[in-house]
Amino acid sequence: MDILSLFVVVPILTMVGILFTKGLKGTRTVAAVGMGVQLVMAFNLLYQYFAERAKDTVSEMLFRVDYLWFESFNIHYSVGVDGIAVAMILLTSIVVFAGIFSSWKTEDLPREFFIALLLLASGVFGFFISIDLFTMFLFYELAVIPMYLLIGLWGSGNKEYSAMKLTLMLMGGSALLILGLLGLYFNSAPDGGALTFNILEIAKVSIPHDVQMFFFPFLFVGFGVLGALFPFHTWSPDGHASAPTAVSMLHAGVLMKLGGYGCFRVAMYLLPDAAQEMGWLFLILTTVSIVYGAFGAIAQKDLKYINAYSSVSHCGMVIFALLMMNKTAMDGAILQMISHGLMTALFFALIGMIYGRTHTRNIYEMGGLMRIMPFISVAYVIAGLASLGLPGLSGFVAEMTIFVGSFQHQDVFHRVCTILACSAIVVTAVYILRVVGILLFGPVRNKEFETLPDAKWYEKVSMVTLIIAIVAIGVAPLWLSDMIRESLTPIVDKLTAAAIN
Amino acid sequence: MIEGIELQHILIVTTLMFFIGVYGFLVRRNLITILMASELILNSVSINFVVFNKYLYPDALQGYMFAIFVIAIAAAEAAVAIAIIINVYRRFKSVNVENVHEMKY
Amino acid sequence: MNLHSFLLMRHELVLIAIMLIVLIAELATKDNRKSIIAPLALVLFGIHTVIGFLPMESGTLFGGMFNATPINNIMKNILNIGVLIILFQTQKTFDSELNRGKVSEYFIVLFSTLIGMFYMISAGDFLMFYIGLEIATIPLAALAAFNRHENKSAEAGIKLLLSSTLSSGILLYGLSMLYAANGSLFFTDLMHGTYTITSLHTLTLIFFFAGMAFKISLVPFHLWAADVYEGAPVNVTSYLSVISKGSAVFIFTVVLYTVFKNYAETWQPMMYIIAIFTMLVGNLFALRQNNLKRFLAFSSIAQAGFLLLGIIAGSAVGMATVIYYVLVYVFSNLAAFGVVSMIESHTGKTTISDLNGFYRTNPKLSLALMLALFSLAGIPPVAGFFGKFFLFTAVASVNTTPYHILLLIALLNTIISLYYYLMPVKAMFINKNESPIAYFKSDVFAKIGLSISLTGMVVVGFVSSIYEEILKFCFGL
Amino acid sequence: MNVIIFYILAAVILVCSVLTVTSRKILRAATALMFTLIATAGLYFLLQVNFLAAVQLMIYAGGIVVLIVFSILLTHHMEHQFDLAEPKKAIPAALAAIAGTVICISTVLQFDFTSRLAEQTTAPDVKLFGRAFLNYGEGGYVLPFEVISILLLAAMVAAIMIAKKNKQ
Amino acid sequence: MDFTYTLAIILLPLVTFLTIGLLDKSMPNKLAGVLGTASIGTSFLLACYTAYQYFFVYGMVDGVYQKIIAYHITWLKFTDTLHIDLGVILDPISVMMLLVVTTVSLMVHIYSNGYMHGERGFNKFFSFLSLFSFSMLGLVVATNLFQMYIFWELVGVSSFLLIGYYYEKPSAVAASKKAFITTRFADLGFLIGILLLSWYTGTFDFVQLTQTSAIGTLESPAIATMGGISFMGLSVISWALILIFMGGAGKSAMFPLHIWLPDAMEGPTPVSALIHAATMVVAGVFLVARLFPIYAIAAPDALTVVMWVGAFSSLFAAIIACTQYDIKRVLAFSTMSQIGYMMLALGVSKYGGENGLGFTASMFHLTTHAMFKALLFLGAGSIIHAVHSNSMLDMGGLRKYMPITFITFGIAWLAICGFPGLSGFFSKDEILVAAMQNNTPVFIIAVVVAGLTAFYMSRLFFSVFFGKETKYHHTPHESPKTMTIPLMVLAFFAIFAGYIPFSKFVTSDGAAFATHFHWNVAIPVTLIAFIGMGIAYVLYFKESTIPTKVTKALKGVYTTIYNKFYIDEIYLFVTKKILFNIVARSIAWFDRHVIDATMNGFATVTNYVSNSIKGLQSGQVQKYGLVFLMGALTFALIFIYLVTK
Repeated sequence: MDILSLFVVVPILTMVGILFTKGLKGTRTVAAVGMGVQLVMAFNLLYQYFAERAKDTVSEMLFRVDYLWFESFNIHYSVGVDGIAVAMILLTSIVVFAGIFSSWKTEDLPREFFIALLLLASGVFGFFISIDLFTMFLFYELAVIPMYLLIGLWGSGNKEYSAMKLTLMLMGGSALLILGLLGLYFNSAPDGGALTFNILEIAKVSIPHDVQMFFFPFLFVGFGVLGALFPFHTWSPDGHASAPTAVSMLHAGVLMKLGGYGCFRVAMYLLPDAAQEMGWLFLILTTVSIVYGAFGAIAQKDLKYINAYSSVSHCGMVIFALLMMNKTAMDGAILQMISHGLMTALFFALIGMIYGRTHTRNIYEMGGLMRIMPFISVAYVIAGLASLGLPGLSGFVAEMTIFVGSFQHQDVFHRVCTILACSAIVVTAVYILRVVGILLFGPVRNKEFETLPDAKWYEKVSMVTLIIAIVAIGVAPLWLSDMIRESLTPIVDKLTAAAIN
Repeated sequence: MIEGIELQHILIVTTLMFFIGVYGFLVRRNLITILMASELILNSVSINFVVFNKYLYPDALQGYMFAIFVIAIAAAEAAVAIAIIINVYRRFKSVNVENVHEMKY
Repeated sequence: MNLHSFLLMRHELVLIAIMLIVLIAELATKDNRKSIIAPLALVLFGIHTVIGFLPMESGTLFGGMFNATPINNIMKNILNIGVLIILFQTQKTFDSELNRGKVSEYFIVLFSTLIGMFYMISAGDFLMFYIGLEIATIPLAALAAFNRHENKSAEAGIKLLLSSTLSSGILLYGLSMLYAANGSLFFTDLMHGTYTITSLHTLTLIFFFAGMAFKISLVPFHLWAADVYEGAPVNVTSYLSVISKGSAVFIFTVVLYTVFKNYAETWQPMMYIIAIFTMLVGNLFALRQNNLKRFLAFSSIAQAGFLLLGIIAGSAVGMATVIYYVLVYVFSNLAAFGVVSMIESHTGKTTISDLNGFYRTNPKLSLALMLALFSLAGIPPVAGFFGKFFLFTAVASVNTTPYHILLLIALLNTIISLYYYLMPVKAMFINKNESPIAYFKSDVFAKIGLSISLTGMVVVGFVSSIYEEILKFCFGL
Repeated sequence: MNVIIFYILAAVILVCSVLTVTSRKILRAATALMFTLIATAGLYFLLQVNFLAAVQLMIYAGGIVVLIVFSILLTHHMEHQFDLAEPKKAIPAALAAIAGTVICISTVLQFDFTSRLAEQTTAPDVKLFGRAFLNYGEGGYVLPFEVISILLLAAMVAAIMIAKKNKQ
Repeated sequence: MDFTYTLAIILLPLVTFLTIGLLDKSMPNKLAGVLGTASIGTSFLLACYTAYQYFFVYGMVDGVYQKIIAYHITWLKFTDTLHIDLGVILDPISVMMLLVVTTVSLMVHIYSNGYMHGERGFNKFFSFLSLFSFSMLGLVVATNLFQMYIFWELVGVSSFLLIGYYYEKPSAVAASKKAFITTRFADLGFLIGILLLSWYTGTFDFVQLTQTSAIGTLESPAIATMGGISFMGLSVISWALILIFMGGAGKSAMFPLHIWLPDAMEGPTPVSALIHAATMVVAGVFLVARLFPIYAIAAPDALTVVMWVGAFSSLFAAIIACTQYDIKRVLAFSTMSQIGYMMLALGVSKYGGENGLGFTASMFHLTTHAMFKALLFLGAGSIIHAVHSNSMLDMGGLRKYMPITFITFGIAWLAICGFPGLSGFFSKDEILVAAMQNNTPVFIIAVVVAGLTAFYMSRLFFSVFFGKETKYHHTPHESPKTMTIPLMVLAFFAIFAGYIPFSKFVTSDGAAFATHFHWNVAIPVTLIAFIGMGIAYVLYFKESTIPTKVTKALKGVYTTIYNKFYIDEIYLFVTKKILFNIVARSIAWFDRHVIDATMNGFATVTNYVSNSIKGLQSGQVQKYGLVFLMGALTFALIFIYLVTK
């Protein structure tokens, strides 16, 4: 078994393992062990990647494995990773690992819960390692669909509505995707020759201009829906609000990244001309998204809604930066994905813990939690600070890379958009501090909360894992940034070439 | 071939018969009369086959054969239909097709 | 006639033999021993299915009336598998007092319709085609009316029979004109004949289309389907929706691709419109159903609309994807029906709301149903995903804007369909229920049937050689 | 002569057809149907396809009509008069039928049959049919002949299956 | 000379922060205090050593103080040219700041051991103090704009954490929020400024940016380009620098971004002393000083903005300070006023040689101000510690109870008033001279402010230590040694810091020049200061009814001033009413009721259509037949007659 396929196989094996367990204890242990192994593997992959790059391996994707699958369609099971994928895999492993610990007390149907969660995870891993568009799409769908049950069954509040809405909207996105993918496929050999789903192969050909213009919106919006592109983001607040903790974590932390990842890896990389020409339109949308999400977050009372809108804003920034189409901005976009993935996962984990204790998510019903549960509160403050871009935490690195990169754009319009986007850092500070002020500080508003316990050990594991990751990136971002930047070269080159035409 | 009669004339007759049958099928209430209407339809078609064979392609028997098989099938159909109709009658105490609409929407 | 010819017709001949054996068994057994008939039929049919997979040559018999080609053979095998699964699911039906007396009749009629389909599939001219079609329809109406004690069953029977009469009348009218215009009813003659297409030709095409559209239940020729599916015994419904429809789709494709090859400019736009309406209407109606069978009926109407996407492509890939999808559909839909039939036979409950809380009591069945529905909705990792994706690929392969629009509409329809496919899932997993359907132990046959379906649903998707094997023998316009 | 006979037959066919679908008494409708079928047989005689005419008479007029009459007797009171079809139902149906007629006839008339009219050789006799039925080669019809027997068997069994009462 | 060891100055507090922060409650309070103090003490010693090494041994080359990059690594790469480096730059102002920061910080640490004794979050407090020290030190040694921005944010957050130290007190929470958001808003300008500047110049590096040629022009050609491009009447470089200054104005509480500073006094007093008086708030001044060559040479317009903002803030704050009763708020406005002074000094300065007097003066005043203002705050802390109130109305006649505090506070008072011989006198004098030489209106404002400063400080001093005899619940007593020793040390600096020949060390271009004492400025201004003190003496030294009368006479004006010209209310209106209620709420509403409703609308429409076509499936088999027929006929009609081939 090759090093990459293991990322899909291990979750599946873990699922199988869970089938043989009874009760919550066994289940969660197996899940934790499985994902622990996965985490170790992710770090090993990182190490291997650097080792390989140190050997001056120049190919775009490493650890390539390729099996022919459907011969007549030229569908392959083709995997390989570049620095970006490695980074995303690392992110996923961390978030999933933390997610398992956040769901340590899933009393209701634990086996099913963990299996669905792992299914989601294996879909995500599969997506990131895929080079073949078909397999990529397969994994994409595989990752999306367990959400329905996860939210519907273990969620809270208006969960059925939210689950359905989320699923349908995301599947709507993937419906657009299919059209786009097939468009790519059937134009992958304009000069004759075999059609292909292989991203690297398609990247080599130049797809006719009008074809690009036709299919680009489908692909971009298709992925954009998952990336919470305005105005297709409305599944996000409801979905996050209703989802159980670990699911919110995984969804906001990892699944939404599939959208952004797809946007550049597929839509922009393979259809560069269209990306250049239609970028402005989406740029407006994302700029709106950034500011709008941030303002939307200010007016919310529900913790999860606040975070969901904040995700809209942050994910908007991802796509925003991607559309700048230069290396720095795109580097920032990916850093932002990772950073947002980590901190939003942390946020949701914390919200879950708070909700689990107080049984409310309305910030006005709580207050002064800092004194009652200092560990959780401090973690919340850290997450908040990361979110508002405090140096030393991951958010800063990402945002600054984005801003500096975006501002490098030659076009004035793009720079104006950048300035508008920058303004989000203030609004972000406002809503983060608002929550911190109301929720954590101040006097204890509800006397019943006085006796609530602080974090348990498994919750601490979850939090600390994420915090370490956030701080690690925040303090030493260069290796990550360089790894990503290096891998962006072919993509940016293509986009640049398209810009010149 | 009937001397002095053009093919089209016969076709007009059969077509009329066909659509009279269709009309009957669509309008009559009694299941048995609907069945009769459908016999008209099949009958008109088998005339068509015979006439075409006769007028246009007398060298082979395709049309005639088809007509024969249509007749046979009509018989089989009628048999099954009547069995079901009787069953419907037992269940609904009526052979009015408009009463047979337990399932809809 | 020689042994060789018999070998070419072995599907049909073996089946006729089985029919006769069942008939003899009926006569030879005493009343209290009748319960062996159903298993006997099952075993015999199992043997038949296996025989179907033995290597076979291709050839033409009876002056071109019967074609044995590899693709026909594949199709028959697919149908065989489907029927086998249905037979597994049917066993339990005959435990009930009401049905015990009619076992052998049931099988004889069922097998005869299958024979009809086989002849239809292998037909080399329209006469055989028509006879096959009628054999596959008329006895089915009787099967639909099988439950003599239920109003709905009788209603289903009469509705199917009357509708099919009208439809075959129109089909016949078309065929007669086809004969008039071309002088032959043999496919090969029609295919190779040189003629200019007149409006009479177009009329024949349209009437033929309408007749087949009835069988496949395409909008607006579909209205019978839901009522019949709902009223018929559940196993008959699954037979109707899977086997009958599958065979019709196949022969429809073949005829369009051969006989009406030169009419493609007419039938493609027609199919374009019909496909859109079929998907849309099927979905919109499925949305509002609570009865599981009726729900599946509309779902299968919508599925037929998706199948058209493959046919419309007019290429070998199109045909292959259609057959492949039929195969996928056989497994998926039969799995769904299998669960529905188990629930119905054990509890008599038939609505989606009855499923509330079903997972808590019967997790395995729930999972099976969920997977089946996911497969129908086209969600990985089950085969439906592959099937749908390939159909979309087929239609996208035309690579012109109208077809992209068609694809887009189809894709949007998948979203609606996802919504209603999730409804039973929601009921089973999410909805709370004070008194859910209690745990029941399903009979071993039904379990085997379900396992075959589920295995098929997974294997067909991931094992690519199945698709490649089908594609090898397909042809385009 | 033939022409006159044809037109008489045609008139009978059409009039009786109309009666079949409009008569308010069911037995009368059945009778009209029978006359239609017999007239059809007459047409076949006129076309010199005697075998077919015989089949038509035996199976249709003889078999099917009798079957229908039986079923009428089983399910009806003879005196029962149907209500006239209500316009809400009849008018669309009539319009559709008329439209269909117009479309079909106009299409048929547009088609150039004249050039395809063939020289008439011999009229097909029973022998020819007999040979064809038992021939399995080119132009033979043994296969449909056998297959239709399956249908008839199946139909019979099916009818029994539905009609059959439980043993106990 | 290897200056790498300077890294330790910065990193020691970081290590302390992490140690105390992570161990938190498992560490005894005493140990945390000692550890914190020891580490900053070490930093202080190292800073002193560095200063010695830099100023007296290695720094000067060819008569010019060099910019020495003691250490640097690439922290994050944006492009090949744009990258964030973390490093240590040593030049006169950074070394000076190192000294100032470590000194004040050390004093505050020592002081806090006493002041915070017994507080529940004692360890937390020390860890935050260390964090702040780390951030501030990182800021002053920043080698490039972005490093500065990083530490800029870090000091912001430390300030946030420390202001909100009493997090259960709603007013403290509100104040910390306000401080952070206001400065954050300012930082937005800073950030955009950086982006703008870096976009043209392709670098963040201070050395590259401020490199000047021998003839006093900037070497970076890009800056000249920026000077050539005009946008809305100002050159782009001016815009960039004004935006950067916006960041500085935010941190340094310049009008109109000053609103957070008075509220920030909610934090513990040592924090006010360290962050909101001596160090962080002068970061803005430091920022302008850091980029001074560009301001002075390439963007005089921006420098004019700096000047006027400084001058206005200085006057504005001084006026408000005259009316406040909260002892810490008076000091806060005083701080704002004094920083305005420094800004003003920078604004009137030119680049190079003696023309850079304002620059030197500004830095000089920064240093002296740090000392006496820290002293004032710590003194105030000592008082508050004793009286348990912030209000001057609750105080009076404290000189008897707290002699050390009284004396040290007195020294600081005299220093800030510009009493001849004390540090404030010298630094202020230089500023006034620079102003006089360059801009008369500004000079006049500066003089007025000097008078006002003397007045309100005296008002404070008299009413606290003299004035009416207040009845105290507990007899106030002198603070413990840990608190008084820092007071004494700082008092020492407050007296003698003025005697440092600043123009020898810290000049705009690094080259030393000689300053002359301008009696023509010093004497009148000192007189004005005495007048201010005199008025205060009359009004507040003894209990008097005159202030009340004056207040009554000028009711409207007084209320306006007392309410800080209602600037807070305007902000509140804009943020609460407009941004929150109107913008945010309506966006939230729009999202739910328009966008989301549209998405839900698709579902509704689908359901509606589904419901309205249900009649098609009527259950009547004949209708099915009709539809069937119609369908076939329609297609026949379309494809035979309508579609012409």
